[in-house]
Amino acid sequence: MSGSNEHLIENDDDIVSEPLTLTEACRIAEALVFASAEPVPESFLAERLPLGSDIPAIMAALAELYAPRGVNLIRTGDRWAFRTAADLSFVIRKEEGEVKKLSRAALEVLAIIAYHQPVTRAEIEEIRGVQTSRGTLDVLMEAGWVRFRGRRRSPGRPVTLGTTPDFLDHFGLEELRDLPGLEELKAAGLLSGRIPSGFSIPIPIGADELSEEEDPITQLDLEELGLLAPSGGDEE
Amino acid sequence: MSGSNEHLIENDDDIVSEPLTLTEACRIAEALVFASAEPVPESFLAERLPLGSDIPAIMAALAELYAPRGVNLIRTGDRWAFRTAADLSFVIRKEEGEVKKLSRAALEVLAIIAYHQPVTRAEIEEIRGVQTSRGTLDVLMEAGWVRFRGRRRSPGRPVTLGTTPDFLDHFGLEELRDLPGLEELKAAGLLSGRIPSGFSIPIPIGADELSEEEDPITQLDLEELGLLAPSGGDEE
Amino acid sequence: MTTSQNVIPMDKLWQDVGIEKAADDPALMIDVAGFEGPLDLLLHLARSQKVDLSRISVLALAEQYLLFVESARRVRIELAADYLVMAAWLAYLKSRLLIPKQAKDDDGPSGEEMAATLAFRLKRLEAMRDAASRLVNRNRLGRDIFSRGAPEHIPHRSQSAFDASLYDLLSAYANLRQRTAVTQVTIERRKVWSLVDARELLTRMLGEIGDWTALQHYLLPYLAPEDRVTATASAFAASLELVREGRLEIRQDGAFQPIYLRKGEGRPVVPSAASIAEGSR
Repeated sequence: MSGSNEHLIENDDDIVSEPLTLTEACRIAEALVFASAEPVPESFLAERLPLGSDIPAIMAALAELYAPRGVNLIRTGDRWAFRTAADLSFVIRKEEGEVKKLSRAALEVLAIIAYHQPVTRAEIEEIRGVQTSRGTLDVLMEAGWVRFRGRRRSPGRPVTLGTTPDFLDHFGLEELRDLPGLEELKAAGLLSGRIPSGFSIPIPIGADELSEEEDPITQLDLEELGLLAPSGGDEE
Repeated sequence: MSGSNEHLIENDDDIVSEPLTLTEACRIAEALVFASAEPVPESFLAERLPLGSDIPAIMAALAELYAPRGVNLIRTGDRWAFRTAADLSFVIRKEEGEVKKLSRAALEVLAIIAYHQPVTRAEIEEIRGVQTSRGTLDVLMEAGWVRFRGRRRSPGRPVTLGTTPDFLDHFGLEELRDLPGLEELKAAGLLSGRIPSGFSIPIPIGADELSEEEDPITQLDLEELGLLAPSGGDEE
Repeated sequence: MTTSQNVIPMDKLWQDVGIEKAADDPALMIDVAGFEGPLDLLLHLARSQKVDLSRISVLALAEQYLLFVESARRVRIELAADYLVMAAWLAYLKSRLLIPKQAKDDDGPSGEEMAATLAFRLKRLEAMRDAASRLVNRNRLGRDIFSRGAPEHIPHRSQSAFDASLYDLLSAYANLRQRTAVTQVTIERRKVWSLVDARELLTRMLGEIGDWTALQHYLLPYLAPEDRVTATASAFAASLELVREGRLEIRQDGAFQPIYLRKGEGRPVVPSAASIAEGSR
């Protein structure tokens, strides 16, 4: 393959003393198309490749190389891009949707639940100073990070919230006590040094045991609270 | 070609009976990894490839195939990613500095965390001989290179720090063992908190005077060393 | 303790520097800002000895450092307490190196051992620095090597359709708590020696001194006269705290005699009934 291809570049100004082989030119074009966020016009490739490179020949060689592979080099107009081979599009399950970022509010509520558990909804609102929308908790439940722990033995028997094992798993924690404390948050620059002297950060109470002030939550409780649809009907 | 692929999509039980060729498995793995900007965990590939696929063999075959190309398949931790070849840096290099510039202190702290992990903040400060200024760890965590790992089982249970998978990815390391010079440093005892036995230094002189090879340090020397700025008075 | 009469408060001095002082003084500036603490400065000085760190003359190094601190003091530059403590430690080290070797009846490390510790720490710091520069010069993602510019999907490990890192979580929490905390904090003018500072510095210094030492003796000469009182007070208060935790032992032979300190056995004096009895052994 070498003989005919070696003279792809007639470098006028001798920048490249050794002419690029087709293989080298292909490598460059390949990397450029790969790294680009947009399909790459041939004119752009011409700019980056040595003067006189035969772009169509290079791209044709590359496209041929990729044709049987799981990823193909395709051309739309005069632009080039890599795309998953059409017959494999099923592996890229589109329906999964994108991973959603948690909203600021959800992050705050999650953090409060993690540090202050067992914690009731009213307590969360007290700490945040704003009302928490129903949707925020729903999102955290849906993510599988937050669960109902039990009911507080206090007037109204409010439901207490806590984190799940999946929470620990997702955030790479072995146990809840691995959450950094006040000094460590300060040292990491997350809390400023200018905090009032009474300021404290609680040590979360392990998720498994209920605290003394908690009763276990029952199926009935959940139904009563409207958190579970009454059993009986077949759900889809 | 299409005939053999049709079964992929259908019921799982069929796949097992008709094992995929290595080539087909390669195509799928290739498509999955190529389609992603983030490194893809092996566990994810295992989910998507037919049961019983020999993932290490598949990835090894692919990596070999791509090794000479402009885009390489690389491993980082237990994840795989396609990346442009390092030797093509000069063509693709982007103008806008996308890489975060680290302060000298932050860089030093990052190296200490990488080489000594799991390491506590107190240990970092012991090594550097100075308190870590606020914001240093913050920057490293925000960049996604450093994380809280857990707690040391020692009095006070201090939080330990370590690097993240993204750290490996960013610095092009397959695993922590590939940290430059790690083995030598370990062998020299420089990664431990204790002075290695046998590490001693001669005490050359027993007197207050300098040895013959030394000159007393002068004001001029200090200026030369950059410890003293020469006077001039131009500064405000 | 001598009290010099002609002491001008630090503040005033600083203000004056720019105006009239510039004329008569050579107005030297010490650029401590370029250094990451005393160990960094020592490493810099050590490099100027142009020898391998394991063959370095610790004594000469100590001399250079002390000289540096002296020059700083001469031009009335306020050095961070870290630098002063290192100076005190080096002065102590120097005295240990210079006195004739005693019979091996004291339990502290010898001057030689202390010197070796210092050389080790310098070497370790230098090694980390080299490692850092090797690391940063690797082919880095986003600078030298690049990922797919137009990704077609994001693989996610498991069920969770949501993404958040521990850092996101912690910073959200810290921000929230900070925001809602009652912030009517009056910021105190920073003293040179807070209790926390003193504690930190004492711990660091005593880590390497096993013997009874009158730290004040080594430390005070490096402090500006007007700082001596606060330094003494803070260091004393901090040392009491450390004694309670078992990290320090303290001795005074009589009223107004020097206070000697040494590293404790490490057994905290737990304020429980059982250990109170045992604590006074």
